[in-house]
Amino acid sequence: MSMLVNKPHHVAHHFASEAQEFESARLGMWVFLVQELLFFGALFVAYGIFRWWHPQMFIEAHHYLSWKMGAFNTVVLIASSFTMVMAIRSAQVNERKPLISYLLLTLLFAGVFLGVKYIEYMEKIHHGLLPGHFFSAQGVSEYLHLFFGIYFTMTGLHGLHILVGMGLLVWLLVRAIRGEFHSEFYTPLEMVGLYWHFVDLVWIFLFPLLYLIG
Amino acid sequence: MKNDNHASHHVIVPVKTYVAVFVALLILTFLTVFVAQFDFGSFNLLVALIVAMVKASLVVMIFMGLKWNKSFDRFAFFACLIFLFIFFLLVFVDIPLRSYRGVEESQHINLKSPVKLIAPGEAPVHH
Amino acid sequence: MDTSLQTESLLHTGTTFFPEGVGPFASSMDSLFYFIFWGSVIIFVPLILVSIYFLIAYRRKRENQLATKQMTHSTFLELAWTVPPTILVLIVFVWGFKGFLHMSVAPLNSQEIHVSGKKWFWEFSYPNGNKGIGELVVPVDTPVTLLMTSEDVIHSFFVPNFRIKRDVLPNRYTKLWFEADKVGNYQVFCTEYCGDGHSAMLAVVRVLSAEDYEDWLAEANSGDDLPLDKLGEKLYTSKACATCHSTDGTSRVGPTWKSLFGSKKAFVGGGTATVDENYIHESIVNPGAKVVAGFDNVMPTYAGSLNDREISALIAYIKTLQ
Amino acid sequence: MSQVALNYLNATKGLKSWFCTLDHKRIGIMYLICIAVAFGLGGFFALALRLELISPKEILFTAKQYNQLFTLHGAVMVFLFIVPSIPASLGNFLLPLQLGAKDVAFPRLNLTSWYVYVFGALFCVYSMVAGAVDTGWTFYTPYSIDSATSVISMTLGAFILGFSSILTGVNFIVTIHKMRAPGLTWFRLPLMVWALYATSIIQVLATPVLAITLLLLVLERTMGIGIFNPALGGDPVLFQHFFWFYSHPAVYIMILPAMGIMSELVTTFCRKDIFGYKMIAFSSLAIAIISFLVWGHHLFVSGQSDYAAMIFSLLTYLVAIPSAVKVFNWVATMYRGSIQIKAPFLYFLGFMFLFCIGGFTGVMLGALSLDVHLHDTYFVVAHFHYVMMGGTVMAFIGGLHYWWPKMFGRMYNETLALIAWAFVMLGFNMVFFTQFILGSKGMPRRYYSYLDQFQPLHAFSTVGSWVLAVGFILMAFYLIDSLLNGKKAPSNPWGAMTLEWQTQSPPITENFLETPVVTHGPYDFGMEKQS
Ligand code: HEA
Ligand code: HEA
Ligand code: HEC
Ligand code: CUA
Ligand SMILES: [Cu+2]
Repeated sequence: MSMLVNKPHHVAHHFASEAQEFESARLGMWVFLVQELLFFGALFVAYGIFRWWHPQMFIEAHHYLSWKMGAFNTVVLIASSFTMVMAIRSAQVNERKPLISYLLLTLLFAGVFLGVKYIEYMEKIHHGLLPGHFFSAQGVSEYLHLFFGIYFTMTGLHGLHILVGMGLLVWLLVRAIRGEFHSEFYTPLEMVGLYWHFVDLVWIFLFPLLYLIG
Repeated sequence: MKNDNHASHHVIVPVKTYVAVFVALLILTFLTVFVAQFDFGSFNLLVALIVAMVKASLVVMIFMGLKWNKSFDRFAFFACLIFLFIFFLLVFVDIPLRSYRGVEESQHINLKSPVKLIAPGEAPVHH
Repeated sequence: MDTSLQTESLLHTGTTFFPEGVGPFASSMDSLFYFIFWGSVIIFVPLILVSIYFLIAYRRKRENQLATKQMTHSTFLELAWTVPPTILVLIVFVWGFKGFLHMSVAPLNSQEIHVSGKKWFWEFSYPNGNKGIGELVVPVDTPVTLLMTSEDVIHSFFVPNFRIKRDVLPNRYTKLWFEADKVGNYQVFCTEYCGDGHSAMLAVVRVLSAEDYEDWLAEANSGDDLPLDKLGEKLYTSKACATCHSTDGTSRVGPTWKSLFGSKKAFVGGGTATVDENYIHESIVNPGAKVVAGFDNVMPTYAGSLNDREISALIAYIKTLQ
Repeated sequence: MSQVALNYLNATKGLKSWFCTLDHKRIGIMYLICIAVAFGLGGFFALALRLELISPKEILFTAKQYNQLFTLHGAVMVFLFIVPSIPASLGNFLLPLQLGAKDVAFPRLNLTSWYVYVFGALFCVYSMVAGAVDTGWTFYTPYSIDSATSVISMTLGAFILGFSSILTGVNFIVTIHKMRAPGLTWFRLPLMVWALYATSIIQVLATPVLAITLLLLVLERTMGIGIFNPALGGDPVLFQHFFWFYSHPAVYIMILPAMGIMSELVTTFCRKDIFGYKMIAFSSLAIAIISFLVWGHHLFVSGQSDYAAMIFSLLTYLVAIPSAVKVFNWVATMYRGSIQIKAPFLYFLGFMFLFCIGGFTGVMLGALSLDVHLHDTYFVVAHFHYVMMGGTVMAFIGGLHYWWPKMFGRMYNETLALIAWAFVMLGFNMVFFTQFILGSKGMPRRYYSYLDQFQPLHAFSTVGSWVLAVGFILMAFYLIDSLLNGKKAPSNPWGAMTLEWQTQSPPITENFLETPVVTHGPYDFGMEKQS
């Protein structure tokens, strides 16, 4: 069946070998992730400063978040990371069908994550727990709105990364179905995988820092 | 294409490893939620961060493959963490050590807070 | 530039690079500056001379001539130009740090004056409850601490003669101290960019001798004897109206006062009014209520800064500007 | 000979072949054009604001318009001109050539970064027509939160330009790691490559922080997240920390590639191997790393803690040392060389002279107590023009003259180049040396109007800006003229040793007919003697 024939990969003209091409892509991805790390890092610095300033306010604020949803989403993201590595592994051992199903699963988990986030956001909007100008809720600390400024910026940017990741996953799926990934070539899979795990990584910190302040 | 270069960078990790990491991550997630029930005072943050860091290391080393990836990638990533740390450190040399002479620490003079204030005991309308 | 008081010249006094120094910080700071300056000259001039010598001595005479010697390292030289500069900059660091500490720790017996920066003028509140705009009056040879805050954006309080400067932040107090050892009028600038009137946000430090200072305290409620329109004219500069309003018809940040009284004004968001006493009163106490078309709502309120007599005086003065 | 007939400029024709090109050399040229336009625009704003300053009274502009002028001047010069200047134009053109590679590692990303740059530039231009910003290029809060001008489009523009810069940085790092020709070990790299490498590190590590800062500012204006807004409980000094965490390293984004060019110029025009190769290479890295530790020297009087001020001042001095090392090594390289004074070398000399003055005054600013007096006065303005204009722009122009024959295959008029250089040097010092005196005498910066006593110095400075402009216009004239009427350039007009000179001028699309194999260091002029 033509569907199952692996398409050979051609090394771009300016590279000497496939190894050079792969390593370049991977280094490029890591350097890009380093950039992402500082991008989010700055937000964590801001978080740290305001938490240092208003510890009581942070404790109050986190009660307005649902740790159950946060925990659920953490599990979902971890699962999606797992399916992502399994997808890459399937390509490495030339298993086309599992590759496609793992990619689909990853996409599904990403969707679930965003769905839960949507429910959480709607609830916050409903209660008026929003950044400064839109904040309209009651509270004990007069700095409460700051927490939600930080919360929405951090989770919003993280959500945006998930959204971009979903776009990339769809692109991978199309290429996987066309048979472009196999043991000899799976660079794009590996790169998106790195990105995806990084997004997971950010959430691993966001979850305890936003939902579990004790 | 089957040169040694090629082989060294394409490690195929056994499924067992991935599953083990997956399970470990789930357990650690449970652990964070669990320890959050207890009050360790100012250690709360530390405990939460330590668990998060263990989880992060698992993801970075196994899922992202830095354990087998001995190239410059690994150095780049860890070196960057140092820069992030510097950023934290130097901002924290400023803010907690500022002197607000004559005024109580971080007391604001003209705060236009949108929060509708209630007394600590009262339950807010939401939740 | 409208300043009521003539200040000491910055440019024509003092040394080549610095205005005349007044107070405890100037001498150490100026010597640090000249230390770095001459240090730099001692490094820079030989560096340039040596380069020029090389240019002449080793210039290429024919095409394709090669260098006479290829020399690529010398540990001695490398050390010679790494270690001494390091030592030099460390000396500079310690020197600068000491001076800085001196500036940040005010003597305990200092007199405290509150400073408030507003777009675009400085308001000073003295311990006895007096307030003044644009003019800080202090006795000579007495340490003074300024406790500063801003009502809107960041400003910065800078007195070149005293060599002091500090940002003035909203919602926070910053502190600055000095001790003027010479009677005179010294220029104050705002050195943090704060909008249209930034370069007009000036003030003067009037350093008075002990006796003059007593007299000044005594006649704090000066102006009682002046006729209203003359007092208004005085307030026009001393309360910093002049930063934004002209009396000759030119437009500054705010509308001119020339022919203001009795004119018809249109407002942002519709509505018109004829300028009368009540309108002017409202414009001073609650400037945001009616914003003149073509201008931004940037005028600060003077409620609390001006008493009734002073407002009447300003109205009387505006009436004379027909 | 077919070798001369075909090159990257004429290999394919038509606009499409340029706008869709993946050739790093063409992308470099496209950047060069954009950057020249940006410089012209920024220079135009500079001339306008200098003209207003000829008198303390209002002559051409209102206070608000003046504030918009210096903001646009600063923002255009920094974000549109100087940060991308050397890396994106000359760097892009040279890097693969100097590495003996066919292209950068990610040609498509390279083109993308150009489009991102143009896109960001469009935002900035839009912001200029839609109510030009008046916040100063530093966008300090809370002023930038309240300002009624088009802050959002300008910050978004700078945000997007930041991504262009990051993409270039990523591309260069990977290219240097992975695309070197056989035999080209790390210590055989030309020093320009080392400099670009160090620059890329800063671009990748610092720019994201600027991006998030500007994004937060946009959110601050639209939603009031409050982090930087004191009225909502935020801290404006935190904004300054964030801003300078990027913008201080950014000044080394500007100067490092310039220093790379200096190393190339001094070796070629002295026919000498560089003195202290490793010291220069490592000092680039040292500058890149230490530059992340000193941002607080812009905050000495801002109300940060005294401890922070102390640490930042100390670290500031550490970063001055590697610069010192480079300067001395360059002078030592001239010793017993065979020195040829051509236009690029004149700019080398100009750089040495002006950058040292800029650097020494930087040392004055780094001293805690002195900075209290000098902060936000014209002294700072003079300092940073001496390093940016006297340092980076001088090097950029020197590099442009040096590689011009390689880029376009034409020689320019040497005499006119000499005259233009004289005008630039004279004009520059007239404009900015005066400003040192103005500043330390107490004249604050960003002042639309000033005390009458300062007028003579200000007027002198303004006249200087016209001399400077004459120099640049002359330069624009003879460079454009050389494209049309210039003599054909040989492949190696200066007798340089690095790889880009070993291929034809202009190079073919794939750079080299066959991949070069490197057997010696980049400046091995001693080899010639033996052969
Ligand atoms: C290309 C850009 C560039 C470069 C390279 C530098 C280089 C340096 N800068 Fe500068 N700086 C700016 C661009 C740059 N700067 C800008 C844009 C601003 C203001 C931004 C704004 O507010 O709008 C600024 C502002 C600025 C300030 C803040 C001033 C203030 O606002 O109050 C300070 C303070 O420390 C400072 C210090 C230094 C130092 C110590 C160096 C050092 O790296 C210099 C090192 C070089 C030398 C020292 C000369 C060569 C050495 C020798 C010949 C050997 C002998 C030397 C010694 C013995 C010391 N700079
Ligand atoms: C790379 C950076 C750079 C460069 C090159 C310059 C170049 C110049 N700058 Fe400026 N400047 C800044 C960066 C730069 N500046 C910054 C960051 C600020 C701070 C802004 C702020 O406070 O927010 C500032 C502020 C600043 C001020 C202080 C304003 C104030 O505080 O009130 C002044 C005043 O004199 C000034 C003057 C000049 C002059 C006369 C030039 C001249 O050197 C310009 C010379 C250039 C020309 C004359 C152009 C002519 C060129 C052509 C005609 C080429 C033809 C075109 C093509 C081929 C397309 N600049
Ligand atoms: C920061 C600048 C600023 C200062 C200082 C300032 N004003 Fe104004 N003023 C304005 C502006 C802008 C307007 C027009 C907008 C408005 O009506 O609020 C205005 C309007 C007015 C008007 C109404 C004028 C008209 O044309 O209708 C009066 C009267 C007035 N100011 C009086 C004063 C007095 C008296 C002082 C000093 C005690 C003063 N202002 C100081 C900026 C200023
Ligand atoms: Cu107030 Cu500038
Ligand atoms: Cu700096």
